Order: sequence, then structure tokens, then C-alpha cells
Amino acid sequence: MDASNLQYALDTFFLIFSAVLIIFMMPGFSMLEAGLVRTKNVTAVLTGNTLLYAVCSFIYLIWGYNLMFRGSGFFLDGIHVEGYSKYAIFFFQMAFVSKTISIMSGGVSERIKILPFMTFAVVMSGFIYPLVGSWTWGGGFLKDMHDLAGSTVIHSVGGWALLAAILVLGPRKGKYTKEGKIKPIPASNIPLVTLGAMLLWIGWFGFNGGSAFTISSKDAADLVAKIIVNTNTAGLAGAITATIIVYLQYKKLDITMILNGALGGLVAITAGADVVGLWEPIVIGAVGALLVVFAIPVFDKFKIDDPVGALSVHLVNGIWGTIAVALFADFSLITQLKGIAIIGVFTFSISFAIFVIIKKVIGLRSDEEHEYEGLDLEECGVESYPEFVKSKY
Amino acid sequence: MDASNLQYALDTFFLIFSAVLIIFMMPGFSMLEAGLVRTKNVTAVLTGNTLLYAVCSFIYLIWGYNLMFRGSGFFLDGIHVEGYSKYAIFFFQMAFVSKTISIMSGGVSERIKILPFMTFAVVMSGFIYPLVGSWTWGGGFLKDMHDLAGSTVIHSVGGWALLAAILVLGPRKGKYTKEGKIKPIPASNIPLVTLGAMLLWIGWFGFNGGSAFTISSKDAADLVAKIIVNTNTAGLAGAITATIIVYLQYKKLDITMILNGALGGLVAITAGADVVGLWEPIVIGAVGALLVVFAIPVFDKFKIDDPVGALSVHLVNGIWGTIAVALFADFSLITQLKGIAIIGVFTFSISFAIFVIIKKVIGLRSDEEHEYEGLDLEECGVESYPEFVKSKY
Amino acid sequence: MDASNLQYALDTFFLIFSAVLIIFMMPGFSMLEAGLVRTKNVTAVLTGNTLLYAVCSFIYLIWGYNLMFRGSGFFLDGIHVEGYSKYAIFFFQMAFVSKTISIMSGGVSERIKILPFMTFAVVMSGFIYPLVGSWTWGGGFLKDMHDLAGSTVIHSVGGWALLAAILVLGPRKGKYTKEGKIKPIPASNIPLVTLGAMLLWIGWFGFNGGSAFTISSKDAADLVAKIIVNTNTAGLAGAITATIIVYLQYKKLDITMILNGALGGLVAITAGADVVGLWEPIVIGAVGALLVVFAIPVFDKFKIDDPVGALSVHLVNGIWGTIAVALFADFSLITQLKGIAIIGVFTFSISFAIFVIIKKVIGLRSDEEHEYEGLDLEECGVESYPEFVKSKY
Amino acid sequence: MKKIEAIIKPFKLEDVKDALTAIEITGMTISEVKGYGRQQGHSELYRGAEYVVDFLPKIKMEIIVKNDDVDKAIHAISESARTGKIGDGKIFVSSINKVVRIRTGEEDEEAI
Amino acid sequence: MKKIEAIIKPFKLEDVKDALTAIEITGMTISEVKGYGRQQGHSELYRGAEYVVDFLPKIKMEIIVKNDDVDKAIHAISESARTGKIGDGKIFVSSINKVVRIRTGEEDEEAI
Amino acid sequence: MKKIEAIIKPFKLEDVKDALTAIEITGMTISEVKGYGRQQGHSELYRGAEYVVDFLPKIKMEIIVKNDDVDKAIHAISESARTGKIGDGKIFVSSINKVVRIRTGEEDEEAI
Ligand SMILES: Nc1ncnc2c1ncn2[C@@H]1O[C@H](COP(=O)(O)OP(=O)(O)O)[C@@H](O)[C@H]1O
Ligand SMILES: Nc1ncnc2c1ncn2[C@@H]1O[C@H](COP(=O)(O)OP(=O)(O)O)[C@@H](O)[C@H]1O
Ligand SMILES: Nc1ncnc2c1ncn2[C@@H]1O[C@H](COP(=O)(O)OP(=O)(O)O)[C@@H](O)[C@H]1O
Repeated sequence: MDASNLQYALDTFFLIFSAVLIIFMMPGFSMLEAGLVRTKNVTAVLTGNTLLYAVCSFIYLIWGYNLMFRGSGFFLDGIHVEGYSKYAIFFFQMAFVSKTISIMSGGVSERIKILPFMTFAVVMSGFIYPLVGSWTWGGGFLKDMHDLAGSTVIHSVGGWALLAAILVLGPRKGKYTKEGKIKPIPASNIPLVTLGAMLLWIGWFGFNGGSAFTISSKDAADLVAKIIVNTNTAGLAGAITATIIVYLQYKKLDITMILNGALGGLVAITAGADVVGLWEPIVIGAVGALLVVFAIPVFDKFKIDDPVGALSVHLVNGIWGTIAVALFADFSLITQLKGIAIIGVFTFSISFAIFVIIKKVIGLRSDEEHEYEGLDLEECGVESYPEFVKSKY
Repeated sequence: MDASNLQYALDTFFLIFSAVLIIFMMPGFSMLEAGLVRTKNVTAVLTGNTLLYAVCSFIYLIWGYNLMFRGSGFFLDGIHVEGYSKYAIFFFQMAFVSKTISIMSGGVSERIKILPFMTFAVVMSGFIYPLVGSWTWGGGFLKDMHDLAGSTVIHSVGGWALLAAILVLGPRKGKYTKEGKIKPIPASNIPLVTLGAMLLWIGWFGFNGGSAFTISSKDAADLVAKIIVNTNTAGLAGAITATIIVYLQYKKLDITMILNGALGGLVAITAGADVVGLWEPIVIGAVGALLVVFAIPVFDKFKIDDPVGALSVHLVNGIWGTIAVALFADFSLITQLKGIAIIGVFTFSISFAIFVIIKKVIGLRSDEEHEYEGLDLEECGVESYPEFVKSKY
Repeated sequence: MDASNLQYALDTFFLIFSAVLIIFMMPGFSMLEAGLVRTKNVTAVLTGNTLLYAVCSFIYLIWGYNLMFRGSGFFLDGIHVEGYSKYAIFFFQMAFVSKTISIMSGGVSERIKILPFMTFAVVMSGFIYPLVGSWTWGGGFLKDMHDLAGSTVIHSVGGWALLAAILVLGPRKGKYTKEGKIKPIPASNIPLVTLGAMLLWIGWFGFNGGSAFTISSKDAADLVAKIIVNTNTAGLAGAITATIIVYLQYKKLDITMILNGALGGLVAITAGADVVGLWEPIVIGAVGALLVVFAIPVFDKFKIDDPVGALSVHLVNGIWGTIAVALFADFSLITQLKGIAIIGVFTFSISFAIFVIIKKVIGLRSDEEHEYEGLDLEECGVESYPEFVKSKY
Repeated sequence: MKKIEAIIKPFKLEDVKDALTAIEITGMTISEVKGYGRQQGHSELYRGAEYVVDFLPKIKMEIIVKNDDVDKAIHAISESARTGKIGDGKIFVSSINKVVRIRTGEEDEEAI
Repeated sequence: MKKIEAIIKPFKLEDVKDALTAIEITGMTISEVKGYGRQQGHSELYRGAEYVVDFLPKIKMEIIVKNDDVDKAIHAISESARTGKIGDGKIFVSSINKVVRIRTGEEDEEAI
Repeated sequence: MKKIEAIIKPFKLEDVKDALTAIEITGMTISEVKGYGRQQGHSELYRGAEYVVDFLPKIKMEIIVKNDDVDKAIHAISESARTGKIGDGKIFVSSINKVVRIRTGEEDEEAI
């Protein structure tokens, strides 16, 4: 038994471990979003989250992965990797793909129909994401953009597609009054929100840590551990910064903002956790939280109704994180910006087109009455908490 | 430091990792079942789940493991393993044992008394399961049946015992009307159901992946990674298949069915995830979901009242998964069927007998009034959500 | 590639794995406490849990870790470790630090203001805990006390500080009637309590297992695996013992007591899981549960109002676990007691002083009206379950 | 017109509803209430301490009926809600001056 | 003094409240109720079996008003709560003998 | 017979119940309601935006009493529910024509 064999085993194990952590983001996103929407839309959001994991991973297994990493045909055919099992690296990459849609599912919630949304998920996991991935991580023409685990490739891609979706969908009924005022629609279940955000945070250790791909040497092990510490640090800084700003504004500790601040910090560090030192993540995460706090009202001003704040967390910070790589480490700002712009324009425009087509052909949005009654009954026929007496509608 | 030492360490670590994932199925089953029963029985179900982990693992530590793997005496005495720590392999095997009862606990819920059920748990973890395990994984007369992680040894065993339990217990009051109609009793908390199912899904990676026991060579690492990919694929196929069927029938996306479909797929792949290629799990999982969807009404037709659908998920698919090994890989159908039959007859009849005895001697079922009021008050004295105003009884 | 390099990688991976398990205790404590308090205080408890992770980890990164392990300056400066990545060991140690405050946050809940509590968290993670840690694990004058993963260093430290906090704070309004009777205030959400306790249980495998620091040799692997088995065993014994006692007293299975019994067992085994055999943890855990069951009414008798039972679980069992090391393994009882006493006196008195100062300077406790209305509105402005109709106040 | 308010045991709701629809009373409004009366509350546990919950869950039905229907409605409710055990509940009758159906604007007996 | 009880569709609550405050009726008490009437319940699914939920969520408003205000209050409620679809709800009026404001001890019209 | 409806602050429930049992009124039915009145609602936050919740949680007690007991019941409730701060609530009294105890069939004063 030689050492390279053991390295292979160790790295395979490490990828599996990382992928499993990422998959904890499935319940993570599910609980976060189930907690943030009103009780009448909880089942629909959960169904969407379950299905998007199933659909995206399935498409990716059949052809998406091959498209992204230049295999031939289907089912990992023609994929050759070295140093670890190809099944493990596939599993790891597969764990990423549904995140692009998970990011969106909260933002389009409370009004989108599930099946049309799943249609988009097929396009995303079967074409958009594999293409963007092949340009960057797959060694294509954007390979010089540094994006460790996908501030741009995952988070902005999901964010741009979400922006397109929201523009096509329009805001929830009642979110903006006739007089143009914004009516907050509060989260229905704060423990679920917190649980979800914490599971996401934990999943991020696999997301970013695993993106080093190998842990089996001294240097690699140091790098992985540093990435994870930095990831965590940006989350801490995001939470603390959001706390401070929100407290200064309202003298209250709005937990939905604090958690969004943490998530914003985590998104921001995702591009460069490997190339910065120990203190830079504090700045990156803190700016990330600032951006979240200030972006949320801006989107609302433009009547871009994002029930969970996903645009601010994922799109804005995906961009910021990718830029931050150039500011805090030795990478070309031009290259980073070029990547951001090309991927942004591509993803936004193609997503917009597809959502318009879906809307025309099969319809995208629930009708007004069902929106009032909640999507749970119309889309799923299953109430989320049938026995509890509710007081909001 | 030689390589075999490192392999030992790596495999021990791998077993611990896998066991920990399996133990996530403890909250997984707990949340799934707590979400599926009515609020008045939630505490009882959670108490049952907590206790069965405690009781089964405890018995298994004291003598069950020794019985199964031919040790001498108690507490791992006389157990010799090579290649990894005996504590780790014990911990891994221990993580399995309570699953046989977890499978049952949802199916008998809302009417069984906890302590009599725990009495059965002692018998299951102290005798039935170790015996079945010794015949198969312990190298006994059924060792030629291929059952990677227990489609038969775990899931069918739990399923057969559950069938016996339900026959002895009878249906919940009000489930079947005097006119013979079936009255659905909806789940009380869909987020918990979803969280639970997702945790089970994640736990399954440890369940099946860890059943390769070793990851410390190139081949072993490939095998583990492939098992995990295949496990996941069957779950995906199960979820998607259930979605399609349910949608065709009702034009609604019934999440309780979709999740059961996924779980059915996961049970079905458990026997053969190691011996099939990448696409077979799609078929195995899809058939698994089909079986779930069609078995549920069949059981109801025979007034076999299974509040969570455990028979369809675990028993039916445990059988199907074990057969599938012979259909999709080079194993004898006869051997597989023989294993299924012997274990089925043994487990069902002995469980039936024990439940009858328990019923006679200490009583098994809560009385009618307490069933109306819910088991939480009678069995636990603790309401699950005392502050929420409820509207179902 | 030589073996020491691989060992380095493997141990780094193992520390990361363990740390991630420990971080699952963040949602663990959050859900446990969110389930145990009344719905009107749930958001406040969740905000506190989120912030204390952020604040404690942040302080520890900046200077706490350096103080504890004799680095120079800030941010891991001057820290040298061998055999694994310094980032990994930092991450592992960082995962511990917020536990000392998590332990407290349930006990002070329903009446403490969040920001003053966070002020204490800064002192705890920046001074008290690093000092105590440097005396013991950092090789200081108490290094001969055997305390594997912190029965004393973590659990008692948190417990003593909690006792100080409760004495300064006083009981919740309405907990003790004018006539001196105790009025139980029941848990609001039992599924969350159960989920939280189970996540804590799982996190404990990382807590104790990871405290072996290395898994990369045969002996080390055996030790880690044994520690984890023993940890689990004490939890099992705790749950079963609590079940029996509570059943004998009330003929009911009070799950809040059963889970507290399990946690008590887990705390008790934390000091000595590495130095005892396979059956001793049964005794240690069983005694732990006994202590929990009997300590809870004692604290209540002295009007020490601890909403979640944290004193009984963490303080009492932290002490018991540290003593048990001397009873069941070859360590000096005197040394153990000396450690318990010095750390107890130090932590309690300094914490008491700090809480008195905080109370004087910025106030510690919510005013009576806000306590009635719940801290969620006053402290966070966010209701935990705004749509559910509630019936307790 | 009269308003009949009946406080009943929750698990009797279906039976009472069926009894009322059988006599062609098909409009009613129910709510979840808590009752305090001769029926003693049950005791619950919390971390090893017992306490009594004295308000018990009940259903309140409100049914507006024509004067002629009052007696048979009372009869139907009493018969179907009775278990004979303490806590079966009460029926209260009061007068209603005016009824309006919002959808159509119909009034009084027409609106019931 | 009269008590007006209005059973309305939940999503109309804001509109009705606004209509009432517009005519300077600023005291009211609401509760969550379930209604049974001509409006059919919806069907739900559970693990592949359909069933009907026949009690629908409604809001009950209780407003005590001076005799003079009854008609305009009824008018305001009817107009603002109407969707024209079945299930819009009903308004019931009854007499109140006495009103007390707990805080001040004021009685009757002064206490409304 | 009279029906006394009292809208009170939730945390006063225990006190009011004790005051009523002290004068031997031992039957009552309560429900969770939301009140709108002079007492202003509180503001809440959601992701950095403030909004006002104007319906406040209250408890409604319904107590059917004999005519003779009305005054002392009102007195007991007022005294025990008063905090002196705005939002203390109101008491409404109306007439009841008939009472039936379901369990026994007893009627009117016997049934209270
Ligand atoms: N005087 C009363 N006013 C209002 N509600 C009452 C009154 N007396 C009883 N109730 C209601 O009726 C329910 C049943 O009454 P209880 O005295 O327990 O049993 P029973 O009617 O069989 O003697 C109580 O829970 C309460 O909701
Ligand atoms: N006789 C009645 N007594 C009490 N409540 C009634 C009565 N009839 C109707 N309601 C209430 O009014 C609501 C609407 O009535 P429904 O018959 O569905 O529609 P509509 O009033 O438009 O004909 C019902 O859901 C119920 O709450
Ligand atoms: N006209 C009314 N009709 C019905 N309920 C009322 C009326 N006025 C007040 N209430 C109820 O009484 C509660 C207290 O009234 P409010 O005006 O806030 O305080 P106060 O009675 O101390 O002046 C309100 O929340 C509401 O539930």
C-alpha cells in the first residue's frame, strides 16, 4: 500500500465529507425559507426545495456534469480525474448545483408556481450553470478569474437569475400599497429561520473547504483549515456588523437582519477564502453585511419584492466577494470584473428570456385568489400547520 | 509509522464519520414522525424515539453486538476485528440497531403505550435483530444473500415487526368510519416532516457508504464514493417519480408523498448500491417510489393503519431492494428470495407472538379516552405546543 | 510523500471534522433553548445564541486563543503546533469557547437583556475562559487535573458563571408565588427541545472525540473510538436513568427530564471518557442523571430560577464528572478537587463581580412590563411565531 | 331570531354538526375556547414538577336560528353532545335583533 | 347600546377596519373563528388521499356601538366586506344592557 | 340571567379568575381575541423595516350569571383587571333567555 493510494483515499473521503456538509444546506435553505414565508406558503416552499434538489441533481448526473467538465455523453462518461475518486468529485460538484436554485427559491416564493419554476431549474442545472462552470472552473475562457467556491459562479448566478425571475413575476399582492408604501410581511417562524441559517453556515465549511479539493499534504491541509477559519470569520464579522447597524438604527436586535448579515459575509468570503490572511475576512464580511443592510431597502424602493432578502445576500455579495479578491489579494481587478460582467449579463439575459417564455407558455404565477389563500392549498393541497389557529392571512 | 497503521486510522475515522451520519437519523426519524402525527401525540412520539435510541443502543452494547458477531460474554468481549478499531465498528453497528425500531415507531404511533413498546425494543435489539444479523452479516447460513446495508436486515425486519405490531394494535380510532371509509388524518407540522426526511437522506450516506467498512485504498474509496452517489440517485429518482404520479392523479404536489417516495427509493437501493452501475439506481428508486404510492392505499384497504407510511417505505421497499440486487447485478434470485422469506417469516411470527404476549400481560394500547385526548398527556404529562391554540382534536 | 505528512493531513481533517460536529451544538443549544422558553421569549433566546457564537468566536480569534495557549499578540501570532495545522486546532478550540456562554444563555433567559449579556460574553471569551484554559489545557499550574474535554473547564465554568448571573438577576416574575410556591413554566415547543438535545448529543462526539487531538495511529484511533463510544454510553445511561426515576415518581415519561438526564450523563463523562473502560460510563452517566433529577428541585427551593435546568446539567455534572475521573481511573482525587475548587471560586467570584458591575452601569434585566410582554418585542422587535394564536402569556 | 351558543367537548364537534345538518340547520360559526367549570383540569409535568392546567379546551358553536327552530336545535345539540360525563358543556340562548347577509344585503329571516 | 357581530372573510379585515375608523368607530374586538355555511370547504391531500375541510377560517368582529351608530356601522361593514362571492359572511345585531370601562369605571355610552 | 363579557389584558387572567371564584362564580369560558381601541399597538421590525401591529392580544371572558350576581361579578372583574393604564378593557352585559346544561338537561338558573 503506497502513500499515493492513501492520499487518494484520504482526498476521496475529504470530498465526501465536504459534499455531505454542503447537502446539509438542503435542510438549511428549506428551513430558512419555510421560516421566512407566511404559514400559508410554507408547504409550497418546502416542496419547491425538495424538488429542486431532486431535479437539479438528477439533470446534473445525467448530463450537466459532463457538460461542465467536458466529459463525453452522459453519466460521468469520459470524465477522468486524478488524485481522488471521480464519483466523489462528482458528488461534491453535484452538491453545488442545486444551490443556484435554492438561492432563488426564497426570492420567488409566495407567488410562483412550483412546476414552472422546476422547468427553469432544469435549464439552470442542465445548461446555464454548467456553461458558466465550464468557462470558469472547467478551464474555459474565464479560468483566470479567481473564485474559490463560487461567489460569482454559484451565488451571483443564482442571484442574477433570481433578479430576472422577480422582474418577470412582479411583487406579492399587498407588499406595496397603492400609495407606494412598503408593507413588511414578517417571517412566520423564527426558530426555523435560525436553524436554517445555522445549517447553511455549517454547510459553508464544506462548500469553501472542499473547494480546495485535496487535504492530503501538509500544505493542502493548512490551506483547507485556513479556508474554513476564514469562512467562519467572515460570517462572524457579518453577524456582528449587522447587529451594530440595526441596533444603531432601531435600538432593537432584528434577528432576521443579523442572520442575513452573517450569510452576506459568508457569500462574500466564498471567492477568496483561500488567498487572504486571517484579518481580511473581517473586512470582507463586515462590508458584506453593510451591503445586505443597505441593499434590502434599495431593492424594495424599486419594488423588487424579495421575500427572504436573497438578492442582497447572494447577488450583491457574490459581486462584492469576487471584487474583494482583487482588493485583498494579488489578482487582477479587471479579470475579476470581466468575469462578473460576462457571467452577469449572460445569466440575467438568458434567465429573463426563459422566464418570459415560461410565463407565456405555461404560466408562472399563481392567480390572485390562490395567492391570498396561500400556495399551499392550490399547489400542494397540504397545509403546513393544519391544527394551529392562525391570525394572519 | 507504516501505511497499515495509517489505513487503520483512516478506516476507523471513516467508520466514526459514517456512524455519526447514521446517528443524524435519530433526529431525522424524530422530526419526521413528530411532524406526521397530530399535535396531541407529538411528545409521545418524541419520547418514544429518544428512548428507543437509548434502550436499543444500550442492550446492543451489553450483549446484542456480541450475540450478532459471535463474541463471548458482554461488552465487546471476545470481539476481534482487523483493519480498524473494534470500538469504531461497534459504534457503527450500534448506530444501526435502533433504526429497526425507529422504522416502527411512526407506524404504531398515536395509540401505542411507550413502555410496552420499549419492552419490544429490548427483544428486538437483544435477540431478533442480532439473530438475523448473525445469520447474514455475522457470517451465518444466509451469508450469501447480498444485502449491503440492510434492505432486508434492517428495513424489512423493522417492517415485518411493524406489521405484526399494527395487526395486534388495530387502527387508530376514527381512521376508518363505520361505513368503512378511510378518513385521512393529516400531518401536523410539514416543516418538521421535511427536516426529518432530509436528515434521514443525509444519514443514509453513512448508512450505505459506511457499510463498505473501509475506504483506505483506491478501490475501496471508489466503491464508497460510488455507493454514496448511487444512494443519492435512488433518492432523487424516488422523489421525482412520486411527484409525477401524484401530480398526474391530483394535479397537486403532495409533499408527504414526495418525501415518502424519496425514502422508498433510498430503502430500495440499500441492498445493492455497491453492485450496480450509475443508472440502475434510477430504476430501482423509481420502482421504489411507485411501490410506495400504490402500497399506501392497499394497506389502508385492509385497515392496516400506518400513520406515517412506514410499511410502504420500509417493508415493501426492503423486499423490493433485496430482489433488485438479483435483477440488476449478478446474484442469485433464489438466494435473495430465500433470505427475504426466512427472515420475514421469522421476524413476523416472533414479533407477532411477542406483541400478543405484551398485550396480554401489561397491555399495549392506550385506552379510548386517552387516545382522544392524545397520548402526550397520559403517557408523558407534557404537551408538545402548550401555548398554541389548536383547532383539531 | 511521507507518512508524517499524511498523518498531519489526517489529523488536520480529524480536527476539522470534530470542530464541525461541535458547531452543530450551535443550532443544538439554540433549538433546545428556543423550545424550552415561552413563545414570547423565543426570538430573544435565538438572537442571544446567534450573537454569542459570533462574539465569543470573534474575541477568541483576535486574542483569546493567544492568551490561552501563550501566543504573542493577536490572530494566532506566535502559536506553534506540531502534527496538525494550527488553523485546524484553532478552529477546534474556537468551537469550544462559545459553549461556555451557550450553557448560560438558557439559564438567564426570559429576563436578561441581550446586550449586557453579550458584554459578559466578551469578558468570558476574552479573559475568564482563556485564563482557566491556560491554567489547565494550556499547561499551567492545574495541568495535572485530568479533564479530557472540559467537564470543569467548559461546563463548570459556564455553570459557575451562570449561578452568579442568576443570583444577580433574580427569578422570573411569577416563577415563585408570594406564598413561596413554585409555579412550573412549561416548555413551549417540545420538538425543538428534542431536536436541540439530539444535536447536542451528536456534537458531543466531536467535543470529546476531538479532544484526543490525533487519530493518526492505531492507538490514537482506538482511543478516539473508545472515547466516542463511552460518551454515547453515558448519554444512554443518563436517559434511561432519568426515565426510570421520573416514571417511578409520576408514572409519566417527562421528556424534558429524560433529555436533561441524557445531557447530564454527557457532561459527566466529558472529563474522563478517555481513561475509563466500557462499563464505567454507565455508572457515571446514571449518577449524572440522578444528580440532574434531584438538583433541579433543590435549586428551585433556593429560588434559583434556571428556566432550562442548565445548572443541574452543566454545573453539578461538570463537578461530578471531574470527580468521577478520580473514582474510576487512576488519578488523584485531591488534584481533581483542587482544580474544581480553584476554578469554581475564581469563575464564580469574578463573574459575580462583573454581573454586579454590568447591572449597575448599563442594567442587566428587562423591566417588569417588558418581561410580561416577552423580551422578543422589546429586545428584538420580532415575534417568534406571529401568525399562531397563543393562549399563554 | 335567536342566537344559540353551545360550549361542547371538542371531539363531539363532528357529531353535533351532523345532528344540526340533519335538521337542516346548515349555518354555524365555531371557535376554540377554554372552559372553566366543575370539570377539573388535568395535571401536567415539567421537568419533574407537576402543575394543574385548569382551563380545558372546548368548542363554542354560535348558531343563529329562526325562533321556530330554537327548540329542535337545542334538542339536537344536547343529544349529540352528551357523553354523560362532567364537562359536557352548556347551551345559552339570547335574542338577535337583526341579521344581514353581507353578500346580498338580505335581512333577518331571509339572511339566516 | 347594540352589539354588532360580523363574520367576515379574513383578508377583508383591514378594509373593514378602515371603513369603521373612517366613520369614527374606533373600538372593536376580533377573533379567529371557523365558519360553516353555503360556501363549500376546499379539499386537501394527505399521502395520496383527498379529504374535505368544511370549516373555513373567518374573522368575527364584535363592535359595541351606540344605538344611533348601528345603521351606519352595518353599512360600512357590508360595503367593505363584500366580494360578491359566496361566503362573504353575516352581520348579527343584539342588545347590550350595560357597558363598563375597566380603567375608569365609566359606564354605558361614556364607556364605548 | 345575564351574560357578562369582559375584555381584559391577558396577564390579568389569573387574578380575575381568582376574584370570581372568591365570590363563588365558578363557571366561565374564555377565548383569545385581538383588540383595537385607544391603546396603541406596538411596532415590530422585519429585516430592517418597522411596522405597526395594531390589534393587541386580549382575553375575552364570558360568564353567565344569575341576575342577582351581575353587580358583584362586574365589581370583582373591574377591581381585579384594572391596572389603570390604557387598554385595561371593557365589560359588556346582555340578557340570556335560556340556559341548558347538556349533561343533565337542567335548565336556566339550575344550569348555571
Ligand atoms: N356560568 C358559566 N358561564 C360561562 N361558561 C360556563 C359557565 N358554566 C360552565 N361554562 C362552560 O361550560 C363548560 C362545562 O362546564 P362544567 O361545569 O365543567 O361541566 P357540566 O356542564 O357538565 O357541569 C365549562 O368548561 C365552561 O366552558
Ligand atoms: N345561521 C348561522 N349562524 C351562525 N353563523 C352563520 C350562520 N350562517 C352563516 N354563518 C357564518 O357566515 C359564514 C358565511 O356564510 P355562507 O353561507 O358560507 O355564505 P353567504 O353568507 O355568502 O351565503 C359562514 O362561514 C358562517 O361562519
Ligand atoms: N366599542 C368596542 N367594541 C368592542 N370592543 C371594544 C370596544 N372598545 C374597546 N373594546 C375592546 O377593549 C379593549 C380596550 O380598549 P382601549 O380603548 O384600548 O382601552 P380603554 O378601555 O382602557 O380605554 C380594546 O382592545 C378592545 O378589545
